[in-house]
Order: sequence, then structure tokens, then C-alpha cells
Amino acid sequence: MTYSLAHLMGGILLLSTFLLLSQRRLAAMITLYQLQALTLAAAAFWQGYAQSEINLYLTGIITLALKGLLLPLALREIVHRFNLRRAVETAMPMALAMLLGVGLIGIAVLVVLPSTMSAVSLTREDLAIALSVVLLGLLVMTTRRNALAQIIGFLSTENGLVLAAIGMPGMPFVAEFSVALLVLLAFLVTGIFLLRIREHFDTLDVTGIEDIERRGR
Amino acid sequence: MRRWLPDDSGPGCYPYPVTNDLALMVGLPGQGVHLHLDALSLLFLCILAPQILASAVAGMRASVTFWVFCAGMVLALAAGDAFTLIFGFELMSAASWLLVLRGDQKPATFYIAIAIFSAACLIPAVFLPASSPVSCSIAFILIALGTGAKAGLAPLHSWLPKAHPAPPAGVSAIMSGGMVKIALYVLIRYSFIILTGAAQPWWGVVLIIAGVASVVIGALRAVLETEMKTMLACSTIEHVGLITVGLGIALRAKAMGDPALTAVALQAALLCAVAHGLFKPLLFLGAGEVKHSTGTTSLNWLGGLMRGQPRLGGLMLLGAAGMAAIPFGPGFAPEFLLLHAVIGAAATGGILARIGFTFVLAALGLGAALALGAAVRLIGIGFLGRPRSLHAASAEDARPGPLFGMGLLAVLMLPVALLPGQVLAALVPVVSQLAPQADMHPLAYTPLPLLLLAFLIATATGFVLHRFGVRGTREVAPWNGGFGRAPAWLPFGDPTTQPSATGFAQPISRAIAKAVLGKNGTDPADAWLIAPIQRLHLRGVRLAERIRRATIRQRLGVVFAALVLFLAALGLAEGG
Amino acid sequence: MLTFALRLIATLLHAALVFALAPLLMGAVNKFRAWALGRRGPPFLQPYFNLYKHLRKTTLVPETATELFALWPVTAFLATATAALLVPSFCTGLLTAPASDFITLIGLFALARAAAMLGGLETGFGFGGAAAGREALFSVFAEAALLVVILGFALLAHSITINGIAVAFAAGHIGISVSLGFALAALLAVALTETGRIPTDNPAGHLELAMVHEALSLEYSGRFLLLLEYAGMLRLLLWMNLIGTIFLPFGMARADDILSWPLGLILWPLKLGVMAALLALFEISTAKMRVFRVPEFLGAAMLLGILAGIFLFVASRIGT
Amino acid sequence: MIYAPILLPFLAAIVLGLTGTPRQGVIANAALSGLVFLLTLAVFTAPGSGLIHADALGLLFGTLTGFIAFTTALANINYVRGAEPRLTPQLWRLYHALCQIILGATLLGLYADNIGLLWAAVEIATIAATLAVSLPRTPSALEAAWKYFILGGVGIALALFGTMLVYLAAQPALGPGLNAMSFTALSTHAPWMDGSLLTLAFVFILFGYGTKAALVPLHGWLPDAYAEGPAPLTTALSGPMLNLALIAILRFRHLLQANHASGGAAMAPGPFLLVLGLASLFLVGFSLSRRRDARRFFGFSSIEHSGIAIFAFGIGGPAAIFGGLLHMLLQTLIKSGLFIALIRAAALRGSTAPGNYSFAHLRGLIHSNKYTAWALGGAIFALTGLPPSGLFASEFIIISQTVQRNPWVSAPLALGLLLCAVAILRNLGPLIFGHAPPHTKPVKAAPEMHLVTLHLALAVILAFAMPAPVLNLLSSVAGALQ
Repeated sequence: MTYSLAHLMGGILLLSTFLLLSQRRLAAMITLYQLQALTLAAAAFWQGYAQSEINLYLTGIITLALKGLLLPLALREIVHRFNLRRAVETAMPMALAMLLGVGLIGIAVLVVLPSTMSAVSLTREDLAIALSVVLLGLLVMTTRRNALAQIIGFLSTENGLVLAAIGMPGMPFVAEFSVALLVLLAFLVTGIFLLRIREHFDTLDVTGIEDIERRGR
Repeated sequence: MRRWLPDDSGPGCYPYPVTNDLALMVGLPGQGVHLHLDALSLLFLCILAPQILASAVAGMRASVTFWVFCAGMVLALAAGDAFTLIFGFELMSAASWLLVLRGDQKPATFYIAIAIFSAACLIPAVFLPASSPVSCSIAFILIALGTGAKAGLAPLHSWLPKAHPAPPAGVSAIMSGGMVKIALYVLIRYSFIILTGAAQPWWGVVLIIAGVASVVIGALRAVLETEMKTMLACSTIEHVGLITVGLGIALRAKAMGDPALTAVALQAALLCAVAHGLFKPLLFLGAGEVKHSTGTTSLNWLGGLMRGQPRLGGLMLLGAAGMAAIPFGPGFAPEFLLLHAVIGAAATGGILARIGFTFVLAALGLGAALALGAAVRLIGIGFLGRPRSLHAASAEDARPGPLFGMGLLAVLMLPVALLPGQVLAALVPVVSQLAPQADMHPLAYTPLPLLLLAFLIATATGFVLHRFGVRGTREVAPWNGGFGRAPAWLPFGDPTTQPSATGFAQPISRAIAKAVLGKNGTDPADAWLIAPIQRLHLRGVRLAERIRRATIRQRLGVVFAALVLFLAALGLAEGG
Repeated sequence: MLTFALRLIATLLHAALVFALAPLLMGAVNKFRAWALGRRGPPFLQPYFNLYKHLRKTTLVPETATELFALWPVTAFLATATAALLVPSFCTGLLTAPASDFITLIGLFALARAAAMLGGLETGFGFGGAAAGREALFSVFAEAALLVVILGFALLAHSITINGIAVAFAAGHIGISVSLGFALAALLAVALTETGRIPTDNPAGHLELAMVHEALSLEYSGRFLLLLEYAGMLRLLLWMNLIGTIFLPFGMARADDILSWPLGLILWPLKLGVMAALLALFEISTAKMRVFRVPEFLGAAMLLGILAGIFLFVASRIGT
Repeated sequence: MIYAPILLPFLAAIVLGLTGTPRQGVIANAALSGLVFLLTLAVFTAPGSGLIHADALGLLFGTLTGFIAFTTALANINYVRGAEPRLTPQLWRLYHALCQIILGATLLGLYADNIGLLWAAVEIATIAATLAVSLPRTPSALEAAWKYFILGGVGIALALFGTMLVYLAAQPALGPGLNAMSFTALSTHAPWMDGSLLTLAFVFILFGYGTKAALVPLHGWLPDAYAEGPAPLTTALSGPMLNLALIAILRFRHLLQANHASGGAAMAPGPFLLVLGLASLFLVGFSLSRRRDARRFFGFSSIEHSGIAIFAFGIGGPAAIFGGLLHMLLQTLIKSGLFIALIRAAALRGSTAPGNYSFAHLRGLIHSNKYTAWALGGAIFALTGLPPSGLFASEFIIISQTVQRNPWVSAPLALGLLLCAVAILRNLGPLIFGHAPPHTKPVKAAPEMHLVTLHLALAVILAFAMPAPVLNLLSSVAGALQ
């Protein structure tokens, strides 16, 4: 029962990441991300209940508050303010991206297969799911040109990390604290960046930066 | 001698028990420095010492880099372990690179690339395990590549004519006369002493082929080059080739168990090293003085220097005699021995080897005659005839320092030139060290009786001329094929009516150079080896630039792709 | 002791004959050539008259020459003369025999050639320089060809001294072979070049542009010219001696056997005469080559020499 | 005792970040760095225990970090004087605070015995460095910082995933709890860990910390970050940060190797490391030839040296590890000395702002100031590993070990070293001895040139006359981490 429920949540997470990969529009991506974060929070609560670990509840609360609510709000604000409602152009055909996504999941499974996983509440499948989410998040980052979309990919990668972390038995609090710190700081810095980039490039599109790069030196 | 070919306890096996031994305080951490002198290293130290002295006297003594350069060479010779050897070797390269760089920036990069290349060959070669014949052969090939590159052995020679003329003459002198010897010393040290047990006849063949190619290309380019120092550098390639041919024959003969031939070939190589170590620095110092007094070393702008610089000219004549390997000069005895060695080698081995040695002999003859042409051209165009420029006309005799250095070398040349048998006797310990079973015979070339003969003839002829002939001479305007006198404002005649260095070499250039050298006289090594490598490098650079210009997303993509690749490899390795 | 005395006498005799007869040989060649062309020709002794004439003339030194002007003819002469003493004439086993290494000989040739070339460059005028460049080119092939040729001799005779080769060939164990024929052809080509005969050079030519050997001595006169011309005569004799010793070794005397001397002394001038006649015939039947044909000519000689060596190896006369 | 050198910079950062003029800040920064240096020396007497305790490796590199921070801070004084108008006082405060934070984070990472703490230290250092790069507020600086942030962020995420996997892999041996994250416990129990999970973890660790160590193909951020940030902070001080990442990889590599050697399911770490090391060497070798900006150029050279160290770790065995660590020590000394000299050289030519470091701008340095030219030339030369540079010793050890353990890869190694050295030396001639730009006047040398000389001399002494205590320390580390 414990495992199957954890499983289910992992599955939802993976599915939403996969959908993220296939989304063209920023608004939809943010919604999917929100869904992901909420699922993650639920998974954290469930694991906390199963392992009776107070730390995991805390993680769940942080995830729910910051990732599930605050971050999507902020993202939507950016979309609204910079008028980014138009469709996101991708650097790669969707079909190809999806195909790659499937391949990545295959690799994740293949890699996790030989590990023994004895005496661990995290199953092989869970680890494979977490790994898949991490890899898919990275894939989203590399297939999008838009900075915001890349950030969302990055955030989804972090969700994968947290998913893996909450499954680890007795993982000291250090890790979760770090993840929270990372999300906070990362977004802080990102926010600063986004503002700066807006200052200088009048757009959130990273292609502006790439142009400078192309001039070479 | 410690760890010339380190076993698995090489510089490995840390942690070492650290003692208070002073030797362990400096050098490779935990290993220290080991020095060792034997007959071979002493011989090369003896070759090196007069050059250093002469160059120091000639004006290099104030340069710190120069002394570092010399220290590197001495350290390489005195090294008792591989680290010290290569440290000294590379210190020598690095210091000379700085000196080349200060002289001329263009060839410096090529020069240091070759120097690092030789280190990149030597270090692995030194540490290859001596267990199997294959690894010994690979070690030998690497040693030959590494030292050959540093010594200017074909096909890795094309840096030498560019780099050697660049620094001040005193440094060029030691680079040509000493530094290439250090490389050959390492070659001898490894092929004759350290790898001796595994030596195979074909090792010698490799050296012979490289040496013969060097002789032909070096001598040919020496005839064609118009810059005096470049020409001397080309001649260095030729002499390195001669030494290497001798070493190759000795190595082959030693592996085939032919004691007499081994001895002759080794004597030829070592004596050639000794002789070249004397006359080539002399010539370079002289070229430096020519540069100092006229502002150029281009033969096409010189001429008639013998008038203004009789002492310099006389010393240069002696050096050129050595370079040309004519009898009574220091270069003849080694050439004599070498030709004997080739003829002796042609009497051994299979038919292909014999035919090969016939060609080697022809090539050496070619090289000798070309070297003669180069020496004649150096003296005849540069020091005889009429001045081709005002600078050449107004040149004053060389400064005392360089003249003293050259004189020192010239005096040391005398025993090599006139008493080669005695010099060879002094080399006996070295030859026995390199080939303990070597069977040495006295030298068949004896300059002193020949000189006596010539003296008798000269006396008789002088008597006849003095007794029956008209005495005295009268100075007249030159006949010059009947052309009229040059106008008064051309005190030395019209310079353009005089054959130039290029003109002297034109017949050879037309008849031979086209077959051996590429278009426009480019070195075959440049055309067939260096240029393709440069093209390959350029391709690599362009690829790297394309990678560098990647956008953030592309960079991320590369990272991601690499990660996936590693994971996939991991999955396949573990799952499959 | 007696042997030494005999050898000393033989050597002195050899020296006297060589130095005395060299101009005569030159005169003979010129005479034979004139005869072959149907002319009367100069007297046999004409070269002696020429030399005497030079002896009595004042030596002129061009203004543009350096102090070393005198050095070159003297060196060229001494090197040639020393070489001439090393090559046996009528008998083997001279006192100079141990020093008569073929490579020493080649070295002496090179020394003489270098001195002549420097003499040509000395005054800095066009013809001398041009000739020196050509001489340098010729010598490249000549020296290589000569080395390859002597390789064959050395392997056959197990000796590199000319004396040793002469002894071995005179002993008659060698026989006649294809390789010796090739070697002879190659050696002749080198000899013609070295002595400055047609087809590579014309000793009787008067066009400075086409000269090689003669152009080198254009600025010399008086006793310097004497030395240079005498050296040329010695060189011709030397080469004929060399070819005679190697290819016509029959009847050569041995220095320590006085009874064999008369035959040697009779046969030697005969051999020289025959060779002089053949040279004259050859010279009138060929034309002088263009300068840049000469490398091909000598290159062919070199290849012949190499072929001689290869046939020698194939014949496996000296092991495999 | 062990906490002092870590906490002091963090506390100092708060103070420096809030108050003070730039001039006060720079003096305080130098004084504090000197104090930290002394504290890193003091740590030798009391390496501590528990969560933060320094082993021999940490002690050695901690001292090095302290030393570099100190000398950089000293050289900084002159730099800030010249560069003062370019930033606002607030930004200068931030600058000095970041100096201290980077120092503290690096020391924390070196002294931490906990893999989580190590990760946190690297993260702090990365964020601080990202901020530092963005300080000049120019578009290209922001671009470089953005690049750094994205690539560094991904790297940190991967490293965290790897860290968690190591923890998971340690479960069979150590069970849940803090103990499964301690390096001490992990390395003693490595043989009983889950080998295949450990291998998977190592791949992520390698990519995570490899990004921080700027191994090709994870190097994308480094050249721009070096070139665009405020010079002393992003260049001289970054050497220790690269070391931190390399040491992290070395420590994890040891776990994998120990598991593999004792028959566990882990794969040998060698091939992974060798591939990345060689890729670094070759890409740098080719990239260097077209660089026109000196700081970017030497940024690439840092990538090369990371590659060499990783290669040495990939070869394995005590001697190669020894060589790799020695290489890191020496390279850090030389490189930070080089950057001090380079900043001085740019100052001689007018300005230390980014963009004034092109080779064309700096060329013919000997006409401006001899001492600076020779010091800079010496440092550049020392980078190539030709004697008398100390790197000759370390490269000699590495190549010799390669030949003995894995002969075939010694060929590409030698070729890569050749390429890089030639590309570096190609620029040295014009830079030092070339024709100076018009209107160049001789200028007096700055006192910090003595620091460069000190750095170079230390590098030579450390390589060729290594004091016995250091030798023992390094040997024991190399033996323990083989």
C-alpha cells in the first residue's frame, strides 16, 4: 500500500514532466510545473507519514508553499509583465523531443537495473522515476530557447532531486535544507538576472545574449 | 647508474621513507638527484667545454640565460637518473628557446614545439618496461624520435635552419656544436648502453636511413642557402646525419656481432662528433663577427672580407676546411672512417642490405661533395673576390674576444686534424664502454706522412721555381676575360659582374635541388610533414572555435549529451 | 733492410718517372689527337716548352686578389702531386703504399678541386665564379660515382688501398666479370670529368663561357699558371696510372723483387701510350656536352657503378 | 579551532558587506585574509573531529587556499585603488564580502568530512562567484554570469543527485543516518557499498563537480567568467575553487576505486576520468591558438590543468595521485601569481577593467616595466611545465605513471600537453618582447610583483626541493586515496 501510493505519485510526477516537454506555451508549462510541485508535496507528506519522519513533513510544507504556490505565482507575474503569452518556440521538433524523452527514460531504467536496493524503502522503480524526471528536466532546458522555459526545466529537475531525496531513508536534514536553499537562492539570483537582462536586452529571450556571444573574441 | 629504465618502482611507490640524505632534498620529490660520470659523458663534456669557453670569451658571459642553457646541457650529461637527464635536456631546450626568442620570434614557436615533442617522446620511452622486445623496440623508436627531433635528424630537421641562426652567434655556436650533441648523447646512451640487451639490427637501419636523408638534405640545402648562419645550420644537419649513419652502422654491426665494423663505425661517429664540436662553433662565432662588422650575414652582400679581416678569414678558412672534410682538416678522419665503415658494412648481411649500403655510399659521396661546395662557397663568395657592398668593403677585423674564442677552437682542431690516430686512442675507453667486444684497428689515414710527402714535393718545386724561374710578382688590373676597367667611382669594380652566392649554387640548384627539394626549394620535410600537420592543427582549431562559439543552450546540450552518453555507456557496460 | 732499400729506390724511381713523364703524356695525347685528325700536331715535347715559358714569365697578381691568391695554385698542385705519388706506376709495394687508401686519394682530389675552385673565385670575376659553380656540380656526381665504383673493387680485393687492389688484381684471381665492365665504364666517365677532357670539358677550347677547368685559372700567370698546368698533367697521368693499375695489372713489377722491374718498366709506358691513343681517339669521336648534360652523364656513371656493385652481390662471389 | 578559519570569513563578510569605504574594505579584507591564513596554519595542530574535520589533504589545500587568499588580498589593495571609480561603494562592499564568502566556502568544502556539507560549500561558492562575475554590470559580464549560473546550477543539481546516490549506495554498509555521509566512514566501508549504485552516483558526481572544475565538455562558463568578472576575485581566487571541485572528485573516485578493487560491483573510475581529462587537454590545446584576450586565454589554461589533474586521478595509483595533487598545488600557486602579474600589466597600460587584457593591448611589456614583464613571462612559462618550472616534476610523474600503468593513453596525453604548451608559448614572445603600442613609457614596478616572485619561487621549491613534512603529508594522502 505504502509503496504503491508512493509509486503512483512518482508516476504522476514523471507524467507531468513528460507533458512539460511537449508543451509549447509558457502558461501551460507553469501550470504543469505547479501540478508537479503539488504532487511532490503530497509525496513528501506520504513518505513522512510512512517513515514517521518530521523532516519530511517539513519538506512537504516547504515544497507546497514555495514551489506549489509562490513560484508559479511569480512566474505568471513575469509572463504577465513581460507580455510573454505567445507560444514558445522550441529549438527542436516536438516529436523528436518526445522521442528523446522516451529514450531518456529507457536509459534511466537501464542504468538503475543492476543496483540491488536491499533494505531501502525507495524501490528501483522510484529511483528510475526520479532519475527520469531529472533527465527530462534537463532535456526541457536544452530544447527551449526561452529563458523562462529553461528555468522551468531547471525547476523540474530539482523536483526530481527532491523526489529522490524524500525516498531516501533517514537522509539527514542537511540535504533537504540545501534543496530549499537552492530553490530560494536560485530563484533569487534568477530574478535578479531576469531583471537585469530585461534592462539590457528588453526581452527575456536568451537569444539576445547568444548574439553577443556569436561575435566571438 | 640508477634507474635509467625504471622498473615498476620508478617514481611510483610513494610513500618513500624519507631520509636526511641531501640527494633527496632536491630533485623529483622523494627521489632526489643522482649524478654519474662515465667515459661517454666525459667525452661529451670534453666536446662541450671548449665551445662554452669560446662562446663565453666571445661575449656571451654576461647572459644569465646562456649560463642556464649551458647548465642544462652539463646536467643532462652528468645525469645519473632519467629525471635528471630529461630535466637537464629540457632546461637546455627552454633556455635556448628564450635565446632564440630574443633573437627572432618567428622560429621560436616551432623550435619549442620540437623541444617539447622530444620531451614527449623521451619521457614515455624512458619509462617503458624493458620486459619484452616489442616494448624495447617502441622505446628505441621513441628515443630516436625524441633525440632525432632535437638533433635535427631528417625528417624532423626543418626547424634547425630556422632556429639556429636566430640567437646571438655565441649561442648559435653552442646550439649547433653542443646541443645537437647532447641529443645524440642521449641516443647513444640509450641505444648502446641501456637498451643494449634488446638491440636488433633494424634499429641500426632506422638510424642509417634517417642519417643518410639528413646528409643529403642538409648538404644540399647548405649549398643553396645564402644566409651564412642558415647555411651553417644546414651543414649541421649534414654532420648530424653523418654521426647518425656511423651510429646506425655500429648499432647494426653490434647486434649482428661484427666487432671490427662496430669499432670503425663507432670511431667514425665519435670522432665526427668531436670534430664537428670544434669547427662548427668556430664558424658560427665567425659568422657572428661578420654580422657584427658588416651588419649582414647574407653571402650575396659580402665578399672580399679576407682583405679587411685577414685573421677572421684565416680562422674561417680552417673551419671551412673542417666542414668540407678535406684531408689535413679535422673533418676528414671521421669521413674516412665512416666511408670505410659503409664499405665494410656492404660486405655483411643479405643482398638487399648490401645494395642498400651501395646507395648509402653514393649518398655519402654526394653529401661530401656538396659539403665541399658549400665550404668553397662560404669562403670563396664571402671572403674572397670583391666586396659586394660598402659594409663589406669597410669591414674591420673582428673583436679580440671572438677571435680569441675562435683561436682556441682552432688550436684544439689541430690534434684532431693532424693526429687523428692519437685522438682515437683517447676514445678507446668510450668505444669499449659502448661495445665491449669492439675490435679496434689503427687508423689507415695518417696525415703526418702525407704532409711530409707534400713538404718534400713543395721543397723540390720551390727549389726549381726559385732557381730557374723569374722571381717576384707584379700587381696589375685583373684580366677579367678582357673586360675593361670599372669606372673610378667603383673602386672594387661593378659588384653585379661578380658571381653571387645564388649564382654559384645555380648549377646545383638546377640539376639536383629540383629532384630532392620541393617547389621553390622548400624542404621536403616542410612540404610532406610539417605542412600536413599544420593543416590538421588548423582543422582542430576551427573545430574548437565552433565549439567555443556555442550558445548557452548548445553548451547545456553538450553537457546533457555527454551525461546521457556516460549513462548509456554505464548501462550497457553493466546491463550488457 | 734490403727490401726497404729496394722499395725506397722503387719509390724514388716512381716519383722521378711520374714527375718527369707527366708533360710527355700530355704531349702524346695532343700529338695522337692531331694525328687522328690528319694533322701534324705539336711536338711531343711541347708541354715542356710551355712549362718553361711560364717559368720565365713574370707572375702577375690582379689588384682585386687577396693575400691568399698564391695559396690556391700551390695547394692544388701539392694535393695532386701527393696523390700522384700514392698511385703505383710500374710496380706495386711502394713506400707510399700504406697511405694509398682510395678514400685518402678521393680526399686529395677534393682538396685539389677545392683549391682550384677557390682560385677561380679569388679575383671575383664572372668566368671563374661560373666555372667554380659548375665544377662543384660535376664533383657531386663524380665523387659519388667514384665511391660506388671503389666499393666493388674493395669488396673484390678485400682492400681499399690502391696498392692492395693492384696486388689482388695482378694476382689474377679475379677474372673478368660483368661488374668489372660496368665499373670500368663508370671509372672512365669519372676520369674524363676529373681530368677535364671531352665530353665534359674541352682542354683545347677557347670559349670562356664553355670552360670549366681552364676558366678557373684565367687570372693566373707565370709560376702559378705553371703549377696549375703541371697539376693538370699530373692528374692525367695519375688517372691513367689508376686505370692501368686496376684494369691492366698484368706485368706490374713488385718493388721488393728487382728482377721484375724491367718488365714493369717496359710495359708501363706501353700501357700509357695505348691509353693516350685511346683517349685521343675517343676525344675526336665525341662532341662536348652542354653543361647540364654532364650531371646526366655522371649520374649514368653512378648508376653503372651501383649496377656493378649489384652484379657483384648477385654473383655472390663474396658470400650472401 | 577548525571552525575559526571557516566562520571568520563568513562573519567578516557580513561586516564588510554592510559598512566601510572601498579603501577601508580592502585593508580589512587583506588583514582578515592574513588572519585566515594564519588560522589555516594553526589548524594543523587541531584538525578537529566530527562533521568538520580536516584530513591531510584538507589541511594542505586549506593552507594553500589561505595563502592564495592572502596574497590576492594584498595585491587587491593596489587594484582597488586604481579601479575605485568603476563601481559604487555598495558594490565594493559586496565585492569584499564576496571575497570573504568565497574564501570561507572553499575552506568549508576542504575541511568538511560530510558529503552534504561539501556540496553545500560548493553551492555557496558558486553562487558567490556568480554574483562576483556580474559585479561590473556590463552586458558581457552579465552574460558571463548568466552562463555561469545556468551551467553551474545544473552542475550543482547533478552533484546533489550524485551525493544522494552515494548515500543510498552506502545504505547496505552503513545504514541510515549521518554516518553514511561521512567521508571517513564511507572510505572505510567502501568495499561493502552497493557498487553499481556507486558507479551511477560517480557519474553524477563527476558531472556535478566536473562542471565546477571546468572539465570539457562542462567548461563552458569558465573562460567568460574569468574574463568578465572583477579581476582578482574571479581569477586569482578561483584557483582554490577549482581545487575544491577536483578534490571532491578525487575523494569520490577513491570510494569507487576501493569498491572496485575489493571485488565490488563498481566499475573502475579510470576510463571516465581519462576521457574527460583528455577531452580537456585537446579542446584547450586547440582553443588557445585563437584567443586574443589574456584572461580568457588563461582561463582555458586552467581548464587544461584541471584536465591534467583529472587525468592523473584517472591513471590511479599512489604516485599518479601524488603527481596530480602536486600539479594542483603548483598550478594554483603559479596561476594566481600569473593573474596578479597580469592585472598589474593591464594597470601599466592604463586600466584594469575587463576588456583591457587583450594581447594586442599588452604586447611588448618589457618596454613598460622589466620586472613585471619578467615576472609575467616567468609565470606564463611556468604554466607549460618546461623546466625550471615546478610543473615539470608533476607532469614528469604523471607521464611516467601513465606509461607504467596504461601505456597507450600516454600518447594522447603527451600530444595534448604538447599542443597546450606550444599554444601558450606562442603568445609569450610578442607579449613580453614584442613591439609595444605607440606612446608606451617605462613605468615603475608595483610592490605586488614580489608576491608573484614569491609564488613562482614557492612553486619551484615545492617541486624540486620539497620539504620533508610536505612530502610525507602528500605521500600519505596519495597512499590513502589511491
